[in-house]
Amino acid sequence: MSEAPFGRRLLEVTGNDELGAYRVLRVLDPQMCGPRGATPEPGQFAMIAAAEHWGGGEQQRPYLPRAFSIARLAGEECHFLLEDVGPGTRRLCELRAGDRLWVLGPLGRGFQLGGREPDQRRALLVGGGVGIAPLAILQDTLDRDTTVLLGFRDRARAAGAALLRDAHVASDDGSVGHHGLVTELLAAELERDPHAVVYACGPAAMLEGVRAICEQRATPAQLALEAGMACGFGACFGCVVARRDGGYLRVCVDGPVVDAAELEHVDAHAGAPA
Amino acid sequence: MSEAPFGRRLLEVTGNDELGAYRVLRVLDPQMCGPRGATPEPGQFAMIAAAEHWGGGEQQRPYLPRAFSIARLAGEECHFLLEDVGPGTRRLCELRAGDRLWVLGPLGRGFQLGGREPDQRRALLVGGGVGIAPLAILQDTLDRDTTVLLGFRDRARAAGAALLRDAHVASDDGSVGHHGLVTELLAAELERDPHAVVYACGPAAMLEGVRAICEQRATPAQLALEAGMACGFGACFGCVVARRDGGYLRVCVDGPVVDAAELEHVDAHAGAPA
Amino acid sequence: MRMRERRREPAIYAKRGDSVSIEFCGLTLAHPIINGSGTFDAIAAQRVFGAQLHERFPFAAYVSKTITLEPRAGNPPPRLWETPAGLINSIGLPNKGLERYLAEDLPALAELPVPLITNVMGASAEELSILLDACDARAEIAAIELNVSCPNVKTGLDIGADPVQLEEVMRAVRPCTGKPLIVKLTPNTADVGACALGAERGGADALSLINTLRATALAPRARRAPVGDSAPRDAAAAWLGGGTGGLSGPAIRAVALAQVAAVATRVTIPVIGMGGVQSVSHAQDLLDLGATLVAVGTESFRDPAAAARIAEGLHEMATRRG
Amino acid sequence: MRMRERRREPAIYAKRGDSVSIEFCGLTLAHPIINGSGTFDAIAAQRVFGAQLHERFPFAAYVSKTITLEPRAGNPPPRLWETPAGLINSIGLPNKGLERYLAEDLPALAELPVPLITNVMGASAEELSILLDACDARAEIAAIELNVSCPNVKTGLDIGADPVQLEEVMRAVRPCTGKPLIVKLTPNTADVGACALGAERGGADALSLINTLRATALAPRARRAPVGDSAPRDAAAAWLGGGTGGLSGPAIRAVALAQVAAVATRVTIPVIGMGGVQSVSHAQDLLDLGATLVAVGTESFRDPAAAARIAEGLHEMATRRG
Ligand SMILES: Cc1cc2nc3c(=O)[nH]c(=O)nc-3n(C[C@H](O)[C@H](O)[C@H](O)COP(=O)(O)OP(=O)(O)OC[C@H]3O[C@@H](n4cnc5c(N)ncnc54)[C@H](O)[C@@H]3O)c2cc1C
Ligand SMILES: Cc1cc2nc3c(=O)[nH]c(=O)nc-3n(C[C@H](O)[C@H](O)[C@H](O)COP(=O)(O)OP(=O)(O)OC[C@H]3O[C@@H](n4cnc5c(N)ncnc54)[C@H](O)[C@@H]3O)c2cc1C
Ligand SMILES: Cc1cc2nc3c(=O)[nH]c(=O)nc-3n(C[C@H](O)[C@H](O)[C@H](O)COP(=O)(O)O)c2cc1C
Ligand SMILES: Cc1cc2nc3c(=O)[nH]c(=O)nc-3n(C[C@H](O)[C@H](O)[C@H](O)COP(=O)(O)O)c2cc1C
Ligand code: FES
Ligand code: FES
Repeated sequence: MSEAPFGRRLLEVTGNDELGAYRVLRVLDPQMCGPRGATPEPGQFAMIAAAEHWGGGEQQRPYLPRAFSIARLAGEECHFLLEDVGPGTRRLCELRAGDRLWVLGPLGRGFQLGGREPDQRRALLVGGGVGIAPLAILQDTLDRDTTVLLGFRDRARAAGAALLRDAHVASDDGSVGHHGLVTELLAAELERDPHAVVYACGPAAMLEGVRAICEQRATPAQLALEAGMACGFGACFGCVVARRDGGYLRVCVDGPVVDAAELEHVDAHAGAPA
Repeated sequence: MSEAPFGRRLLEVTGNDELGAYRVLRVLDPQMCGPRGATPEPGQFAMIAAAEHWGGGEQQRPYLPRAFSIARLAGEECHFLLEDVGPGTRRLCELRAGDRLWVLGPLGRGFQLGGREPDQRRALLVGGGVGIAPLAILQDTLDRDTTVLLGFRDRARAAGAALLRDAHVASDDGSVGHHGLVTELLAAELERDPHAVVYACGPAAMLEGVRAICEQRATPAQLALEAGMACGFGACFGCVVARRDGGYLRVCVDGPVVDAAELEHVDAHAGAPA
Repeated sequence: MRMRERRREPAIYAKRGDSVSIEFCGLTLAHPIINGSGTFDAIAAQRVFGAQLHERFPFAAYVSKTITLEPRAGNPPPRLWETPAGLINSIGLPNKGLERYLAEDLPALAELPVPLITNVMGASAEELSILLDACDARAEIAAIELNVSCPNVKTGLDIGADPVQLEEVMRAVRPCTGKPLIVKLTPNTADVGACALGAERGGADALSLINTLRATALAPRARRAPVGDSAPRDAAAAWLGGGTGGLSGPAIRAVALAQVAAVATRVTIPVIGMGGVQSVSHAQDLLDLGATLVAVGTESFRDPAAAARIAEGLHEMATRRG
Repeated sequence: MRMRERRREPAIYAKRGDSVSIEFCGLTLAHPIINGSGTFDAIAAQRVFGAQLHERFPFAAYVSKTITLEPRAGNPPPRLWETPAGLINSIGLPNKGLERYLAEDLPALAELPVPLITNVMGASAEELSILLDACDARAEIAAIELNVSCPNVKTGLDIGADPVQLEEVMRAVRPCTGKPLIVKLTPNTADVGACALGAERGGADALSLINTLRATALAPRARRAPVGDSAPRDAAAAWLGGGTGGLSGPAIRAVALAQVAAVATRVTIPVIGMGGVQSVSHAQDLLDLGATLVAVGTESFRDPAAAARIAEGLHEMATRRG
């Protein structure tokens, strides 16, 4: 887990590009990216708020910053993948080059690479919806044989698959690729290569599917969880999910990436927007 | 007092032009202006809020709409004169053509023309700072001999005098016109024409000066007051100033224009931003 | 006639022609939205908006501003302070006093297209009895709301802040009137559920909450003595003419939801929920928690037609359902 | 050693070299800004921010999260709800319990560059005595804060919600420790000034307020059973795993100002003011009202360095003055 600079920092937006139903927000962040940067681990995230016009309006929200996976590092730019699901993401989707935003990070525990599983085993990257974000930087980082399986609700969202290379796509409505769930693609892959290891991020239902499949086959799996967060650095104890062995873990510091074995099941609140 | 449509209405900004230290916000409002409009009285005001990004940010304000004098009617356009003195006015100063805003009005009791004083008596329009706004529409309306006396803090603000015709200007710093207070110009004018009547709007200190001078000379004077407002239509009882004969009057419904004789003195909170 | 309604069964929406009507303490209301006392002056609004006000009157019943025995001028200005997503008011309950209210305002209020609820406040059971007797005698008044956020002259504590005190006062004044008697609870208390129970035991026909939260504000630094001067600062810095005031608006909605939930689960009489309601979904939340009616207060300041918008929205939902 | 400070004289800023230090209950603090209990986990923050945290540690004293006798897992998720300019938390006071806190956390917390204040909570005088005795025995603990927003096992009422009950409990537990004893009052009470006086009479060395306001939220409609279904709605609609929670942040600042003012004028012991503080001017407002220290809570979530920014700002003002 690479350290974050202490305190939020004011950064400038370099671009905000449409990608199907999503947007890719690009931010100039020399402290986190580039040669002199802290170079975050794949799976780490940042807490983000627009510097201007954050909150107010009829809903009087957002008030707190929002959590976003680091999707990619490009030179001194950091990329985030956004889906508009509420007032905070809507505001961030509005940002344009030159606008400023507050960023805290990199935060959390990312994917553990040279971990339990020997590096030569094939890596299956399984993502759903906007949850594909951390898999992009993971793919950039992994120098070994990887297979990418992504699931989306519809065609507009499936366009997000362009964020990764050589992705096999499934869609709920059959508009793109396999008509069905990405977990079906996963099961098939594991049939073909029972020795593969899994890195997954996506909606709770998908993560639970991945967890169950991998548990049944004793396949090592790391799941990037989500949870409503207030702080992102362990201060509020608000972002918990239940541990298998009782008690709770804080997604922001004990995760967001956890070993699937740590969970009895993936809670309905612990996933990305479906 | 002309009636207001019931309920706030969503209108479009047609322009927002710099005028020295101020801005002139132009709004398309067929219901209030133009042939089929309710045609407000000079001195009436409206409650205004930006439709987008009203509030939030570090201050989490504004929450309530803000009161602004109707400065001028031009076809179906209504003009407001803005001075940036806080989060609400700052936001309204940001608005550009095409942006939308909520408007309630016309509200309040305006200047009483053919009232106590016979129409042929000369009208002295005395304004200070952003308080000159209602005098512009008053000048447009009065079809008789008027003299305009305006006071400002400095040159940038004095540029606002362009809102009216043939204005005699005083400035606190002597950068424009008479070096001193507009009330000094008023005293001189009343020396010359003791039969003139006075219509004034401006900072509390200026209004109090006008009130005192007019009381001493028994000159009829109408003062357009200000007060912190929550509603603008008599609902909250928040906008009061003390009556001479005890009790309080609500600036939004009993005013904003009151006969100077109704007041013992002009309260420090009852004027325009200085 | 008094009617008891159990909260477990959600507010009944009886379709009457095109309108969604609701039963409350024996009154039949066109919809569940009313105003919070002191947040809408129907007489002033009539002068401002003219006939349109009656054509689209926002409230199913109209609640008057609090009336006291003697006239009150209210607090010196400033009376308002805007807070994050809220408003502090320190109005000080200005009103004409009972006599002039009945003589001057009641005739005009009787012209409104909806039933009239008169809100009264007194510092003792004696004072309250006089107020209730007087209201009971007037046919124009359909129901009475008791604002118990008033210091008891004897104890100094707000009458509504203590369950026992509230029950005693209610027992003493309840007999004064056969009209529906609503107790407007104070939120500034340790256990609002217990206070609600006290009011019910004392004979209340309904409860309304929440009133404003005690709050204050200091003047902007620009407007006061420089920080660090030796003078007692709090005195120098007070913004509100009345010293302290009450907080309302979206900022208190989450507190209102908790208190309405706590009360609705404790009592069997109907509850009027309010506090920061801005939208149909906010109103629906309070109804879901067991409120029979919902009052709109501060939001009416942002838009006098806000309550009409909300009532119309609820009506749509109900008719889509039914 | 106990020290009494009269609030009338504003907090003394003694210039020490380049720093602005302040006396509080016999402790010398570098500046008047500390953290609100439960809003900053210094151990977790150290893992996240590394050495920089100590280099620019934001707080002049560090207050621990509330510790209870037995370990607590806390409430099931969701634990958070964002409100207009505020946050509801329903964390449920998860903690390791006294024993493991002393064994595992105290050594790490003792490494912090500032004095440690341990916040404890108990449901009875007996429980509190055990907690205080244990803390009294540990040199690493500079002062103890009592979180009295806890239902009394005997009365069911929050220990801090009633002045008499609070004074009794304080008299019973005060002798357990010679360390400075701070009572963290509950804001959910009828007369916080009376509660403050009770705590002072009972032997408190200082008071801190405000804690969070009782609040709740319903799940977004999209996430629950359709409106109008017959099932008990409130149950279906609850968002927080714990049912209700506490409101904090800018939304409650105006309430905090009123309660701190009410308390500071009633007692002679020092007061720690908190509630929605986001900026130097918010902190200064509380100091102006008589607070000796100011705690930053929710704002640290938006920026972990917020308190440092505020302390630095106060320091600038003070040095510009002095
Ligand atoms: C570690 C992590 C990484 C993430 N990465 C990404 C990413 O890369 N891209 C991305 O688009 N998103 C990501 N998310 C999700 C993102 O943080 C949320 O979508 C965002 O916070 C939504 O905020 P909002 O204001 O747009 O919508 P909100 O309305 O605030 O939140 C949407 C959801 O939160 C709940 N909710 C609704 N109202 C409230 C309320 N008042 N208080 C609390 N909860 C409420 C509901 O379940 C609703 O569906 C990530 C989250 C985490 C924890
Ligand atoms: C009838 C009427 C007509 C007006 N006409 C005009 C006009 O034509 N042009 C124009 O520019 N202005 C006009 N004003 C003044 C204008 O309404 C105010 O300047 C505006 O409301 C300021 O809002 P703000 O958010 O910009 O600043 P705020 O900070 O909200 O208000 C500025 C002043 O209000 C006080 N204040 C500061 N904080 C608060 C708070 N939290 N709550 C309450 N008060 C606070 C202070 O005295 C401060 O100086 C008029 C006012 C009235 C009543
Ligand atoms: C300006 C103002 C004046 C009020 N006057 C009264 C009053 O006279 N009597 C009363 O019982 N409540 C009064 N209230 C409280 C409201 O009726 C209501 O309980 C409270 O504002 C919460 O609702 P809201 O957040 O929708 O405004 C007043 C509130 C405001 C904002
Ligand atoms: C997430 C969260 C957890 C909290 N936990 C505690 C706690 O364990 N003990 C306690 O006494 N107060 C606790 N509080 C209350 C804060 O210490 C503080 O009193 C309150 O939040 C008001 O300050 P603020 O508005 O600056 O946050 C907690 C507050 C929050 C938001
Ligand atoms: S988000 Fe605050 S502890 Fe995880
Ligand atoms: S602004 Fe509300 S009564 Fe005048």
